[in-house]
Amino acid sequence: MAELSNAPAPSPETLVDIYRRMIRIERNDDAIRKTIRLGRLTMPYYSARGQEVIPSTVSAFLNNDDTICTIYRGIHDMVAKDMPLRPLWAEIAGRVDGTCKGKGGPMHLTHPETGVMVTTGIVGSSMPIANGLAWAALLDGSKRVTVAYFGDGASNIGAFHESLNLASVWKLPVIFVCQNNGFAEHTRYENGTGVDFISKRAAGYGMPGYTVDGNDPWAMYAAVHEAVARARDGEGPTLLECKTFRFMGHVFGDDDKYMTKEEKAEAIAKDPLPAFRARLIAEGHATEEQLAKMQADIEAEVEDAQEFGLASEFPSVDELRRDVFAEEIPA
Amino acid sequence: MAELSNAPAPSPETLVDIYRRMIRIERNDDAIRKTIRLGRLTMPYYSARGQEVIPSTVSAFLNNDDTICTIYRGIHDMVAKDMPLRPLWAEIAGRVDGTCKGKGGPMHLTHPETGVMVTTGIVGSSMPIANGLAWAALLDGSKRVTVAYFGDGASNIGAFHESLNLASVWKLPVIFVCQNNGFAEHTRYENGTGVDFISKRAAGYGMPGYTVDGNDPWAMYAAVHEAVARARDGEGPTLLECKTFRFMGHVFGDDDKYMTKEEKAEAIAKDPLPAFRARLIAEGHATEEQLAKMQADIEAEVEDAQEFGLASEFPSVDELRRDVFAEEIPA
Amino acid sequence: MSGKKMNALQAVNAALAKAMEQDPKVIVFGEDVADREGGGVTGATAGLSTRFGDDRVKSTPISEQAIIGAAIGAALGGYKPVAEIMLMNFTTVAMDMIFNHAAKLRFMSGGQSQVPITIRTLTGAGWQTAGQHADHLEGWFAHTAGIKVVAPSNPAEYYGLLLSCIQDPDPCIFIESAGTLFIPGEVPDDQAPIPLGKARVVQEGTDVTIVSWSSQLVRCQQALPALAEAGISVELVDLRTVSPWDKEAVLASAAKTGRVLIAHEAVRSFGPGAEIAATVNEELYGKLKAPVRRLGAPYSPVPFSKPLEDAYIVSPERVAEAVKGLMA
Amino acid sequence: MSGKKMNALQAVNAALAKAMEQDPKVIVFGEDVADREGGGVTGATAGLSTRFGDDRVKSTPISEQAIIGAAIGAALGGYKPVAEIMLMNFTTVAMDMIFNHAAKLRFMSGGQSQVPITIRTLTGAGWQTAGQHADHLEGWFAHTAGIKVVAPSNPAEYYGLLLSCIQDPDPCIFIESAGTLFIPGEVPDDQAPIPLGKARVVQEGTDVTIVSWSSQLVRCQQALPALAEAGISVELVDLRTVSPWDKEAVLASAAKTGRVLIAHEAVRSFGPGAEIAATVNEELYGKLKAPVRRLGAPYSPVPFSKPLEDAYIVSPERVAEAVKGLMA
Ligand SMILES: Cc1ncc(C[n+]2csc(CCOP(=O)(O)OP(=O)(O)O)c2C)c(N)n1
Ligand SMILES: Cc1ncc(C[n+]2csc(CCOP(=O)(O)OP(=O)(O)O)c2C)c(N)n1
Ligand SMILES: [Mg+2]
Ligand SMILES: [Mg+2]
Repeated sequence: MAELSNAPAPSPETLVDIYRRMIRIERNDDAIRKTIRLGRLTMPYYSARGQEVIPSTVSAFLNNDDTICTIYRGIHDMVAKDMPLRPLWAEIAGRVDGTCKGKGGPMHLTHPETGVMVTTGIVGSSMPIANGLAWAALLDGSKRVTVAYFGDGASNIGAFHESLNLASVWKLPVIFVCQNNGFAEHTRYENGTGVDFISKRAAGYGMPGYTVDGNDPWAMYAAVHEAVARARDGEGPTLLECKTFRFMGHVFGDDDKYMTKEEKAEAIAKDPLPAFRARLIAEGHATEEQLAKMQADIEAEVEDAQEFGLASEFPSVDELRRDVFAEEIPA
Repeated sequence: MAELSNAPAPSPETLVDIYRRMIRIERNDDAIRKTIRLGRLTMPYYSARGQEVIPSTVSAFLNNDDTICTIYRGIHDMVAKDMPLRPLWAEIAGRVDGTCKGKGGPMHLTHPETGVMVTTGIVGSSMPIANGLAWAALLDGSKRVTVAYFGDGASNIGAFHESLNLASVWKLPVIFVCQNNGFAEHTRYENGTGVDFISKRAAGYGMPGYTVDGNDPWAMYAAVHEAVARARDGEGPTLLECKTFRFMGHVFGDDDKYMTKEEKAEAIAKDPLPAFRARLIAEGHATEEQLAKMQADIEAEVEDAQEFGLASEFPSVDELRRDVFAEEIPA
Repeated sequence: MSGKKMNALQAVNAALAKAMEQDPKVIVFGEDVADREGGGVTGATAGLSTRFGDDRVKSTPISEQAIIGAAIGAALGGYKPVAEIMLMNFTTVAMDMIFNHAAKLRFMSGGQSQVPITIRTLTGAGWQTAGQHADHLEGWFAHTAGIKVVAPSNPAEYYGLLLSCIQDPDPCIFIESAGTLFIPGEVPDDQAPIPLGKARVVQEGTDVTIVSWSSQLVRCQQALPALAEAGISVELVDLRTVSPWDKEAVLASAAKTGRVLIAHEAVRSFGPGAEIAATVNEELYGKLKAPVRRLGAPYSPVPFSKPLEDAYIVSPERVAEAVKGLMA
Repeated sequence: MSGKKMNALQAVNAALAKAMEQDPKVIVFGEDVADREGGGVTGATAGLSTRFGDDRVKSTPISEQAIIGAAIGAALGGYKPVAEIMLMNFTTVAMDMIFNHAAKLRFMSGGQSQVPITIRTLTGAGWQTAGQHADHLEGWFAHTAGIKVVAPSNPAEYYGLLLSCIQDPDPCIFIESAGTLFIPGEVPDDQAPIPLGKARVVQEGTDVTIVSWSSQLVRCQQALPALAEAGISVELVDLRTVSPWDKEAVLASAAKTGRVLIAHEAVRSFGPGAEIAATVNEELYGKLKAPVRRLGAPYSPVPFSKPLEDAYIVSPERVAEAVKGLMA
């Protein structure tokens, strides 16, 4: 684990922007879970409630043409990247106005306009593909960066290793962001992972690796700042291990019996959202009214998206013959 | 990279035994290459000339029931493990008296009696299987250890990562022996590997890793001693990176154009075989006559094996229906 | 004959317990399978680690290559490993271990190595898990020399076939499919292992033979009432073992009825049904009353959207329609 | 029409150079492909990095998942990657990337993502490389929705089909097979891309249709003289693209001759020939003069020992025998 160099402090605007992304993630997640509970959406849903700080801080450094590859537990990453919510909702409802015409669903949302290039349900597979996007940026001579999101459990699969090594040898502008929520499905970190900090693996690829408090926007800011600067400056990849917790279990409906009530309660007590909000106000970066207004706007956006998504049509069965190849498969 | 703890020095008997294994490897390799050149054997052959010290020292610590999993460049590992040469020669000649009735060939030699459990042609695949053998030893409550041999290039493939992590989490009695000869086929170490020492990767799995001069029997002795002791004592796996060089290129017939003449000449000048022999005599561990006799015996053994192998019959084509399953496939 | 009503997952659980009880060399592992991790995400292994100990029932990291590698190695070391690959699509990350090693070691070693492993894996469309979680890949494994492919369709079959896979001296892939999982069925208390490679006649008939397995067999069964009503006498054959498959049973039934429909959930194109169709045509050339027909998924990844997923799956109605087509 | 005599590897080299010349988005990578590493272990990529630069022609670590992942990502970033997986058996370590991602991303993204990658890979028995280096797995890829499977058999075909694969907007796997590699052939200087999905009639005939591809096609060609001598008029169809396959061409030929033999190097059981046989039987039911026959490798891993390897491969003699059997 390397020590972080000195990084500039985030500006008030940036802090508020990070908060905006966080609350947008949280309000959207809340609405999705309510809608599932009401039986108006059926899908496997992997809530990232509790992990908002990570992609919100990362996204504050990204431009629209910077790209991300994320995972089944990745709707927060997309929302943080400012993916529009209407096609998001239509997609998770399996409707034709969805980002993927309803064909991909919540585990395969794709929205190139906002840089959401791949969402995958296969553990570890965001990383090898992210390398390719980063390589394309290099070949283009651009300064674009690519972020690969993945979980702590994913750091034990072969694709992680091959990806970090290739990125290092080729000096790719890619950032490997591990959202370490302490569990891989029902398996506790230490029962699947042979090392105390995933960031220690970075040394095995000759790249810097940092373990960061993934619930602390300031700590995240410093780490992402360095990683993005390295990538844009042609210095190659960085591994960020961001420690966090998922409040809702692995998948919607999970009974959490593999964790103790206490540890869960303790984690939820440290919910970064209200704490960050309070601090923004206390430090004078935003006012109560501003943040209330922001939240109301976001709630309206979410509600509109939900209505839009659920009102959209289902795709025609002809879609089974489309997009398999560029040319339609004959009936 | 951890520092090695103090290990006992090898006894004179052990040193001579290591030399015996080395010369047996070298004489056998020489005979194989001659026989191919004469057109009396056709097979893909991956000479390990130059890498003799590594498996010879490792094998000095292994019992018959300790197991190894090795690779296409692995005949030296088998010979070091005292696999009998007659069935070895019959196998590489594709004959029915071969270890595998001629069905496996030089890349898949198997000889459970001497602990040669798997020989594989897929880079990286010796490691996951070695874990299973080590796990079986644990479950049996035995002190058996398993050695997984592999190359430097193999340390960049996913199976390496998954295997070292699982071995660490399960504390398996396995030793990962990387024979780092500086090249993966035609690719130089540094052009494929993002780190200067493969042993540094061990820290990413919470296991000790050492870089050792793989041409120095004393250095190897100390490292293997520690790794085997750890494994037998239930302390789990160790990664040994043993630096060496392959004198004959990747595969028989390789024109070596990816390396410089100088580096090859320099490596060959450091051939550990004559140097070790001279030192054994100089330090009084063995006499010139003893070693000459040893070599003559080995040459006779090799010649006998070669004759045996080339005189053996080819298998019947019915063998295509045998050993696919335990039960023969009906004609 | 007394028995217990249970679903397929409970049958898997019971069979694993039985196998572990009978043979101390049987070990069970995979992601989340131990009770500390909740006994498996579907509960198929619940209670086993508590009962048989944490040494014999182990949760693993998310490392499918390492899982199958450990299974192979433990098998070479004398054990009978039952490894779980959570979903069949994830066998692709371990495909080298399965294809190049597990299936080939006995042959490549000239019979010295045996690899009596069982790979349990779940798959199947119907749960809107979309493109990467629901493929039926039995055709790939059937095309792989050296591994047996088993695909049961009701609880008693799950129980009996899983016991046989575990006892078998060769590698087996045991496919648990969504459409079969939660239909309760009686498992006799003394349910014996069901021999591999033997088909089962679910219903006898004289007009048309349907050959199917796994979830698609359930949907074929659901088509039977409508076909009976239409006056068509259907012989429904559950292949059970896709490879090596029971040629004799299929050909006997086909010879009797002269009309054959093969239905599976896997993609139709280059799918496992083609082998059966090609063989029936070859062996019964000139003796059939109608061309052999095949039903399978369209040439498409599994879609998410419900109406698309419904259309992707071969429904009982389409089975009935195809059978009627054969009679026309 | 002037041209050059070359072997298949030289044709691959020429096609890669042509594609890179025409389109700056074409990039080439894989283990040892750059000139620093000798330009590929077979020399197929020799000279390319020197000519087009080290950025566009890159050697990789031994990391097949990372190779295919990089290809997919670069494709999403607007490039046309040609990735080499040294041998087809090694596609199994990258199978997740190929099957769950490359083949599915267009569909799962509702058409937003395109993955115009070409995976070049070598395989085939005959070189005594034994069980883990010689499998013909085109059947697996043909059963995978979303990837095209191309298997040429002579230098001009290698050249023209590889150009088409690279230009194609979808993923293609391009199979280079041992039995085709060193037979020289004329490649016209202006050899155009050969359309994917279209078969080629190698020889017209009226008695029997042989459908084949890749190395096995070469062995079928070698059987032609003996068959001509025996007075049998053979129509030999080179499928070229195994998936999507040219149903029209095969059915037209089969309808003409009424007798069909399908021959491939892949294992016969559950192999790609079964799809073709099943389809011919289905579409030409009652119109054939003999049962459709299939030849392929036995249900066995590839053996090392020369006589076994010889027996493993379907020889020209066995092709001729099977054709004669169809006429009997
Ligand atoms: C290759 C593969 N193996 C197993 C799974 C099943 N699976 C889905 S999520 C998951 C846990 C992943 O844990 P982690 O990487 O920590 O991410 P998190 O879900 O905690 O965000 C597993 C095992 C999978 N999707 N892919
Ligand atoms: C998965 C896989 N990819 C590629 C190959 C082709 N290949 C055979 S040996 C080799 C180089 C291996 O290098 P290293 O691990 O250093 O071992 P060495 O040959 O130097 O002993 C390669 C790339 C293979 N056999 N398996
Ligand atoms: Mg996690
Ligand atoms: Mg090497």
